[in-house]
Amino acid sequence: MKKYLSGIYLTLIFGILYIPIITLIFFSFNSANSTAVFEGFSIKWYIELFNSPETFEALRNTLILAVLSSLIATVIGTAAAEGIYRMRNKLAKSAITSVTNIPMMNPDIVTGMSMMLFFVAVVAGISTVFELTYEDIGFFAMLIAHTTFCLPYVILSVLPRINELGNSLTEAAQDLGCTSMQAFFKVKLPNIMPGVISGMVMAFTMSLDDFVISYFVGSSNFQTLPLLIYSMTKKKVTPDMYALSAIIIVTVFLLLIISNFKTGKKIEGRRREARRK
Amino acid sequence: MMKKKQSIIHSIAAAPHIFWSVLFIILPLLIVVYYAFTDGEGNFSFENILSLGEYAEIFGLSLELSVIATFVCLIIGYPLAMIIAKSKPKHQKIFLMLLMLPMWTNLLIRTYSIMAIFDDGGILNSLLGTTFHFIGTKGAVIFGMVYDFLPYMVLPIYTCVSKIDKHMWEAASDLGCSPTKVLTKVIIPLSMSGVISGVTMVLVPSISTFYISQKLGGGTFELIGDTIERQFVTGALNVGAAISLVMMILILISLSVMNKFSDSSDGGIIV
Amino acid sequence: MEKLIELKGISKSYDGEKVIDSMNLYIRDGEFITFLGPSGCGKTTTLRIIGGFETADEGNLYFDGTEISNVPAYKRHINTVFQKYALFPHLNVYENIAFPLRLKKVGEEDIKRRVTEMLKMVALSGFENKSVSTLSGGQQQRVAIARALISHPKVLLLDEPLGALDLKLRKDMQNELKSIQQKIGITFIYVTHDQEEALSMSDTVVVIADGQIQQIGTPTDIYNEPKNAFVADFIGESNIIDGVMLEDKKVKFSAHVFDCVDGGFGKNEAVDVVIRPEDVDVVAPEAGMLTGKVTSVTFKGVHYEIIVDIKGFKWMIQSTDYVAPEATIGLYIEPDAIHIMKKSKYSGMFGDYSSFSDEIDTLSDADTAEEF
Amino acid sequence: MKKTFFLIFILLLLVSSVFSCTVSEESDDGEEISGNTVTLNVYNWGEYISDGFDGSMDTNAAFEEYFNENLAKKYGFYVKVNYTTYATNEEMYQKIKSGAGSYDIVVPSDYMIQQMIQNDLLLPFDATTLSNFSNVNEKFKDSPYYDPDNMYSVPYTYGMMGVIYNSALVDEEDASEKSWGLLWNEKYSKKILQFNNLRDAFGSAMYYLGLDINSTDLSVWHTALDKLSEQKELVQGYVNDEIFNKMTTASAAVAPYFAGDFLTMAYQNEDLSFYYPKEGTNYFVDAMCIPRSSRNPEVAKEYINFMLSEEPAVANALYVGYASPNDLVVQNEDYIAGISELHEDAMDILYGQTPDEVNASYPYNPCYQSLDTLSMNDSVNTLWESLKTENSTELWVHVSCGVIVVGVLSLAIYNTAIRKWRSKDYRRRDREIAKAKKAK
Repeated sequence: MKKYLSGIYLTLIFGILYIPIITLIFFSFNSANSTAVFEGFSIKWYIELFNSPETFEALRNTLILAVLSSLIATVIGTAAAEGIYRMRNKLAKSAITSVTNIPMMNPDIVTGMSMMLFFVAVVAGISTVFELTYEDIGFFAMLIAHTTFCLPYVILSVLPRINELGNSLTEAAQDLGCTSMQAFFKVKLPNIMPGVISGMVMAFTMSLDDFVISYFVGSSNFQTLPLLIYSMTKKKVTPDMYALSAIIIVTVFLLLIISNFKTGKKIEGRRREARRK
Repeated sequence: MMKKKQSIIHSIAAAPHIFWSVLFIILPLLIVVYYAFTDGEGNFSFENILSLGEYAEIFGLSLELSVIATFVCLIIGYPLAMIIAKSKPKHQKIFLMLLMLPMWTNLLIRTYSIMAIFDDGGILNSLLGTTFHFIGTKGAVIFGMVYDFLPYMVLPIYTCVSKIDKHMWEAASDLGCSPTKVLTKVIIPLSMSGVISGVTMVLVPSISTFYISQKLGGGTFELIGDTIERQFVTGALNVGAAISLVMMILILISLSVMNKFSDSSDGGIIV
Repeated sequence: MEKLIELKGISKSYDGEKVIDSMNLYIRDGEFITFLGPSGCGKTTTLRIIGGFETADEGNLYFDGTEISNVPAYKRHINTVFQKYALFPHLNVYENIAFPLRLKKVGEEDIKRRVTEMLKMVALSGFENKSVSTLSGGQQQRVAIARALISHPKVLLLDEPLGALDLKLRKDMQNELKSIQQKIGITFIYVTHDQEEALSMSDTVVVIADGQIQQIGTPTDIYNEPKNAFVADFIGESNIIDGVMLEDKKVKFSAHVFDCVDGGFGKNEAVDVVIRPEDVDVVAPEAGMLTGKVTSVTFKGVHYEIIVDIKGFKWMIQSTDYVAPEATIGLYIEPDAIHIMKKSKYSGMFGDYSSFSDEIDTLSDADTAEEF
Repeated sequence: MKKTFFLIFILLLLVSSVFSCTVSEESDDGEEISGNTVTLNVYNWGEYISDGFDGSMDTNAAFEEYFNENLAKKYGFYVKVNYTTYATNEEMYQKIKSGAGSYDIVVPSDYMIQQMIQNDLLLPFDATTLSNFSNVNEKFKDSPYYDPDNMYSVPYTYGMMGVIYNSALVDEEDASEKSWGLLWNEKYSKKILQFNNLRDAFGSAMYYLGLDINSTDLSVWHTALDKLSEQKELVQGYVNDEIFNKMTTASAAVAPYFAGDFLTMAYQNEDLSFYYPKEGTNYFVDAMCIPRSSRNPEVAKEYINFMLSEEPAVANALYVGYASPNDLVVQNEDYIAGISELHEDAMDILYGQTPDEVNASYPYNPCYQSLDTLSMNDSVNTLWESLKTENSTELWVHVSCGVIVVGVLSLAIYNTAIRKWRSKDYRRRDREIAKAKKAK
């Protein structure tokens, strides 16, 4: 009976989570230019999507920004987590962790606005020395802002893994002749990789969907997808954006099923072996 | 002496992060503090902070809605995390991915679809032939918050529960705990650190959302996020900065109180 | 001493593999019974079925005469001590031990008295406020025992509880467990793969292999009258040789006829002959019934362990006087030292002392396989 | 979970970059002569220019073509348009004012132009010198209040606010009065929508009461506020862009919005009809300007001049749907045919009555002036805030939140208390032992 119950609960919750997504995909095939009244079936919006370079450039910008910022955040975050783990005095440790959580705690508006003012001040300062406009550092400002608010997620997912791992492995590696650097990369990193990857994934998701901070910090020559969609609210969000979201969701969904289908086999195999021993 | 030198060398690893956070977290924060304590022309004044009294009610409402939303997230999220943690490893990965997937669509479009479904003339109403009024009420805002932040609640709890040793279940039932007692007496206390980090990850962002409340709340009431957004957009930086500064301090205090209760050092935040 | 627990035709399989093959067993009240067998032989699964953590595919389980296979674990008057102790990390020592009593809504004063008394019994007085993670392995084990016993269960299951302890501590814990069992007088069902523990602690030993009971009996029966080659080899050291029973009290093996005390086998019936290393006397080659070349001598303190190669079959002899390696010696065997067993599927698998454990055997097989 | 994400990243990145490269390749084909290319940063409202959707003309690409062919030689470089968008005047203003980004073209509304001129954010380029400026209708050229001598701006679109109502839900005689009163009619309680931005919401009340929308007397604003709070319990929601979905799905019956947008809504739902309220309504002009921070104002002037020529102007007017200040557009047959397709009397709605005729009975200037220039910004903001927070939060919110907080707190306190109580004896004993040891 219990198994049956949990099955229903699961489908209920995921159902509620996915009904809006299904509506979204449903409306992306709407022949009318409306996201509320369904007139007829047509792939007009997909065609429109594929011949508007502006949208795809926005998507490319978003992805480049998301991938780069999550990578940088992961590198700095993992190193920071290792550093924090090794730190001896409690005060420094708690200070750093609370500072790291500030971007997560602050409303996006505040982070965005303060970073914009900061960058403008920086540009003003530098341009007294040699000629520099906000345009030139536009992309980097966005990249820095995204990395900054992705960092907490990386650290919060890597630190517990490092705490769990303890020192035994790295000491064993050093005993076998690794320098401390090699020990970290050869032994510790592979073991905390799940944490690192999930941190990166979290960072990627955050950066992908951010609008507020990008709006304030972004410069004129780097428009990301969320900015494009949000600016449509002057008049009306047209279904071609629905089409784009539908494509992203469906591709990710299919990749998920395929890759899980493969790795699933492996895990099942390992479990049966373990039991037989 | 060796041990101490060793730990200093290793904590160098955190140096880039320290440098980064000082430059891009502390300095911008100082700017917020600067604006919070100056009026339009830049000379020092407490006037912004004092004028916060009138926003107390808005802040109260946002706090109330986010507390309710966090509670609903916990009630829905905890069993979900338990079920996922107890399912076969192959399925666990799929369930987690399915949970994270909606976060990849654009927040604005997701909110639009929710409105398209629940609006007075929306899909649900036209299917059922009823015209119950949901969009534009506080209930819709809570639904929006729960819809958007549920994954942040489930992931930390899932991490925590899946780390609990299998024997805990057996030991508890062996000593006479019925299944519900096993949960209340052993499993929930052990997963408390996951619950705390889950609650933090939902409560804090939901206090300062502004988009969900405007669209799903129908604009008939204002949350603190909307106020700050309007302040900043219409150029009244100082009051906006003052509000967010006070809010951040309040959040910091409530977080430290919550951590004191859970007395475990750090819950696994993400899977 | 009526039957407290009875297993009838219990069998269990994982992914189609039979882990327990229709087992019948009864356990008397107040008995210290041990399930002894190599790892993966189904002893732990049997214990978990009795404890209620797993349900058997077939057969039924009786407790005090009533069928309890669908009674959930928490309703059975059976408590368990786990190998890794399974103490609750979020509770201190006092609360861990008091946990079962709090479930039964026992009064605070009563709890305090019983917990202090239990702590005294396991020699952990004054540890109330300690957190379980700071305790040593032995201390954690004693807390687990105290926790399992405090609610006065009728049966206590122990799943290799001393596995993680060092030798000296394990010996003390064995005596302590034994004395606790005698003091309280309830049934202990003990699971281990360490035959010494089984022999020294239990009233009855159940030897299990491949999901089937090989033999049930007192430690002395098991040691002296092994039912088949597996039991003989698994309990203590024994040389197991193929022999032929000429007639009652006369057996022929290693091309030599011996007198023995056993009988009741068919004429010229092929049998397994078991000779304990300590029952063989080393004599001069000419005076010995058998002669062989010594391949290795190891000093074991109490005695020397001598491996002798007799016509290709390696015997182990334990004797107090030293023998030079490579020497040829004679062996003299008393009639009552020879024990005859029926052939079983385990015949021929054990008894040859070219190696001790199975793993090494498979290793050597692997080398030979490569040569071809 | 882990490996899959690597896979997903790389694939998504590849797919999108491949597409955008190939697609964008086609658009700047006029690249034969090598030579540096100047980027023209155009910053306009979202969905506010014809971008080649459904066969229409991509005016930005058309400008690049026009410039690269005829003017590249004269200027010595090619041009590439970089088109970014914003959702409200205020957001755009913050961006330009903070200097976080230099733009060459921006399209503010009339009141924002006035504010930007006052804050010296716009570059005077004397629109009259543009060759196509003559196409602009006279009434937009004789000293508009926001840019008296046409130094800073060239009108791009204009329009008036009106009341949209669903004829299936609203009785004919209520609508026939053609008054703002319909928005205050109890009969359609919870079916009325109101603007979610401060200026238009107050504007609707002020036009209705015949008050001066640019008054600097706070009491005028207070009377308007009382009118708005009177309307509050009838209002289903304060909306911006959600109005399209709410009106087309008949979730709401009455809403104030711009004439141009009414046409796109009506195209989807025939029941909708529209009227300009007799008490007068807001008349706005969005105009193209050049920010002072522009790095190539000359090219910007060419862009504005090009947008005034007939073909792009018609395409933009058709796409945006708002009225066009360009005479050539109003007389162009394709335009008239196209706009009437949306709604048969579209031309009458857009151009039937001139703003002056509509605002005949309105004594004051019907265009908004920036609250900043009237230095009324803070006070009106607080009024707007009080309107929003004035309603009482439903009881169930307070109760459920209280129950949750009390429940959680009491649970936590109860747990710690029990733990302290149960362990008090042996903790006291440990303390004594410790004290005794210390004493020794």
